[in-house]
Amino acid sequence: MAALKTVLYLLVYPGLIFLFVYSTFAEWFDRKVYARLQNRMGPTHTGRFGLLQPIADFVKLLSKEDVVPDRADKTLFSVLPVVGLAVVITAGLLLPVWYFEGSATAMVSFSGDIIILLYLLSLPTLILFLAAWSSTNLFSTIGGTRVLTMLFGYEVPLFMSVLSPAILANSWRLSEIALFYQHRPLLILPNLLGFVVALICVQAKLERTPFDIPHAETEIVGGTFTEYSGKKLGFFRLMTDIEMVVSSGLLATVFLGGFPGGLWLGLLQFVGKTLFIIFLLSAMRAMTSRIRVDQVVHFAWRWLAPLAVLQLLIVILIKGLLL
Amino acid sequence: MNDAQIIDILNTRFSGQVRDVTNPAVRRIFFTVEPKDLLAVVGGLKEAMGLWFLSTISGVDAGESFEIVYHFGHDHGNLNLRTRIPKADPHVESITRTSRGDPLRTRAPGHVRNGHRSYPRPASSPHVRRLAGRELPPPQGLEVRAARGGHPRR
Amino acid sequence: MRVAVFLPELLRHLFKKPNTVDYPFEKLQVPPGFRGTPFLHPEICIACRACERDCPAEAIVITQVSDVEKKFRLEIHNDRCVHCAQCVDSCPTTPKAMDIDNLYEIADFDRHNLKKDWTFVRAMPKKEPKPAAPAGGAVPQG
Amino acid sequence: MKFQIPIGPQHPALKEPISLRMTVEGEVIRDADIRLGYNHRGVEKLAEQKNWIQNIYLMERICGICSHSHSTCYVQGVEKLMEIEPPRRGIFIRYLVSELERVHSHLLWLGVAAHEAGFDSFFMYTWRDREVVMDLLEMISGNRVHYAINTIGGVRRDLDEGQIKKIRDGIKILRERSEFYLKIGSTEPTFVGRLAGVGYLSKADAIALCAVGPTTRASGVAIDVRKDDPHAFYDEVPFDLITADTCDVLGRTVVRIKEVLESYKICEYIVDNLPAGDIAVKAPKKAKPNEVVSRYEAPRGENIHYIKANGTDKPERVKVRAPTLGNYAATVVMLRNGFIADIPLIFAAIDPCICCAERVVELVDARSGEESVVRFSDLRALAAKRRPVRSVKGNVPWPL
Repeated sequence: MAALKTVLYLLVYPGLIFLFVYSTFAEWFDRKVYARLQNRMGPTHTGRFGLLQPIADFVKLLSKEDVVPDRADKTLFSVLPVVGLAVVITAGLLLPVWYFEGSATAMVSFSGDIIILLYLLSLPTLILFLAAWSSTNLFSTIGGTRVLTMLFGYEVPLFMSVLSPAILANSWRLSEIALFYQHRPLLILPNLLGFVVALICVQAKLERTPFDIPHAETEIVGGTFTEYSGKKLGFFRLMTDIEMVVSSGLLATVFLGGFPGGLWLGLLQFVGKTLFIIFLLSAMRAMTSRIRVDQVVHFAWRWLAPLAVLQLLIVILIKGLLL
Repeated sequence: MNDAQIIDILNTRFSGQVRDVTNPAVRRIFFTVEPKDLLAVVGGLKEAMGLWFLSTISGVDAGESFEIVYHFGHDHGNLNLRTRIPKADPHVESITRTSRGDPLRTRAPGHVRNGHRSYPRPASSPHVRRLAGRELPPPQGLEVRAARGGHPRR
Repeated sequence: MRVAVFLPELLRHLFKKPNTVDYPFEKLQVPPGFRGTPFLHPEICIACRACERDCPAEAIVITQVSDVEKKFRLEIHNDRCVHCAQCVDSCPTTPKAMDIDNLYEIADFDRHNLKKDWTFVRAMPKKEPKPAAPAGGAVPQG
Repeated sequence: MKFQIPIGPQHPALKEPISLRMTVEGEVIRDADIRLGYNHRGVEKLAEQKNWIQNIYLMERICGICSHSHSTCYVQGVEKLMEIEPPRRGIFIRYLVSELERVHSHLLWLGVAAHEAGFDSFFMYTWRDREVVMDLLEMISGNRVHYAINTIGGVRRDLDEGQIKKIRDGIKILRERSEFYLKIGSTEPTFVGRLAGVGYLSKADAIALCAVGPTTRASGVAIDVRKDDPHAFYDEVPFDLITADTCDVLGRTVVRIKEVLESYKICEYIVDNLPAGDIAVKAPKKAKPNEVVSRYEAPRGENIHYIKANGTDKPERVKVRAPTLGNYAATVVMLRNGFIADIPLIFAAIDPCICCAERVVELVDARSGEESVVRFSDLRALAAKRRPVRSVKGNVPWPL
């Protein structure tokens, strides 16, 4: 019976089906907000208000011709999208919002799961690099090197800014961190600086403007995805969507005090807070222009890293003086 | 620097090399030069009037010869230098020696790449194919692709 | 260093009506005088071939159907037409035989449907002194 | 290690086919090679087979964005050949449309440059406000792109009171929006970060390579045909020549936006003192044998038409030099020592109108260096030979 329940949880609720539906909804929300910020309509004709547009795109990609370049490493080239998807969905299971057995614990919750979540979220970047490298195309090679160069820029500030509230909450367990901030809502304020730094780093991780350099279509055609088409490209798109949902879930848990209030209220809180974060990401995407790779690394180490260290300092001071 | 001054510069300084200077409209001066002293005149104009702006080179198919018109712009008008080159041997010295001109790599001396050609053969004239004069070699590139089943991607 | 210079403008437009028009369902009005598709008033046409001579795209073809009763056939190839309305300007008749409407949705699945033709008997030019043809100064060659 | 990147004839950044071969070392460009000839349409040869009136509409179709520039340049030349003087009201309306076209061309460029730099919101906003000037042009001339308002000896349509009022309102909105774009274009940190110091063209290089238009004005070279060689209109209009001395893409952006603000001043001057009278003079059918060079300041730079008449009703030779061809030499110098990420931005900074600057190119055999011209019939024969290999779907017979 428990096995059946686990399979049900894996496949339906917090797992595949829910994440697929919710991430396509999140992509629709992002595209609609981005469009309305630019005073245009956004997807409107597929389904009510264009809700089914991301799903329509995904199904279209599934039906498209799937070309594998001659000199590419066929197995690696084909496996990577699926592995990327798997990694990101498992990261989704760690979020403390699924409410099994009554208490607000994730599908799998143990001390140190924030480290696992951060590690699982940085795996897709390496998968993108491997995908670019294995498709033996000039433009994707450049895209791949750019993915790695950017990784060195935003990875360290992201880890520092996400872990500083965990240090304040004095535990590495996501649900405990969330619980800590639910009991002391005032302590969210000192973390706002870390929240801004984390937002910028997540924008870079998801490769969205101003950091969408690896697949900047006006410079290097498709970048990492130049040789990908059909099902593989569809899976990569889905991977990026789910990664957006999971990253904003992580930020909501750590910075905005988790998702209290039982199964349904928790889910409502989860949807509300992640959409708020996605709104901020869309606003950033609409507000800025794409910057060059060297500027990303320069900006990261000149602004993001010092701010993250400052945030760490604030957290340690508060921890020492107040608690 | 109005037209009258330019005309008397042309007549005094390049008296031997320049002939039939006409001034059909305000700020428009046409004059003819022999191909052999083209470089001298252009160099001279550069020093005398600080002429630096070569707008373009027009080629006109005038029956048995090509008429090449160099359009120079100067601070308040337009100066047009005309030369005639026989169609049998359509070569004229490239003026990129005097004005620095075109940094696109020049393959053979005097032969500028397709931006500003030194012998601006008006490709639109019917004589271009006879000028090429040789039997047309088969276009190799397309042959190879056709042989390989035609579909590049497979 | 000004940050987020564009944000206030963006946020102001967040709840405004989008500027884009949902084309097939709402259509923008074309201003009067828009140059759409040329067409002929056959009863006024004096078959002087001014439009055929001045059409930059050679989209107008006038053939003589029968010589006895001066029957002509004017054919407009709308796929070649560049919609410049020079034919309307070159037409010497007053009121103009050649006219242009403001239809711009003329796409079609088969280009042969884009040909329109009129067969008509040539109207005689008016008897009073030859109207000073506005532009083009066409001499009817019959 | 060096390798060659083809920003080839088909590339998302290039709206029209042109080939830029970059030799690249890491992310830095060492050298660039521009190749033309992918879009040759034989406009000059075609112009020799059409009469003077038909050629107006052919000249317009040399370029989609600066169609009025080519048609005005051509009509100016032909009016000199035929020795007729268009009435002042016709001249005023003609240059009103040319200034409005400069506005729409610069706003279009601003959006495209923003898109190349990845600033899509700016692209959406500039192109939304460009609709105001497009509607004005559609109201005046009856079409959004090819206005066909010029005829030999004047213009074909008149302006009435209602249209003049609409033009004034439109210009008021546009001026306020353009000032906003000047603020955004020069202060938004991520956008300025991409533009400043990119595509450097020193003043000496700009002069030596005969660059034209806003590209050279941003390097401090003050040449503008409207000031140097005013044709019957611009010498009486109060407007000033915009130059910048930053010599980079940011300078070109600022020069273009300020030029748009100048154009509003010119448009308002035209609309304020539009003289009465008729708008066109009847033009003869033939022109006496003569030659003329007509110059015009297109949005991208100096436009030259060299027209030669031989007494018949068809021109003997029409030579068109569009401004973009003048800037190709400067582009090669600008691209050197740039980053790969900046290639589309630098190339877009000269506002290339590739179809304007198209030249026929000989096919050169890579091995033997021998030049040859492939006839149209050869290409057709080859296509016929490959037909069995082609997919069966549409064997549409050759329409021409």
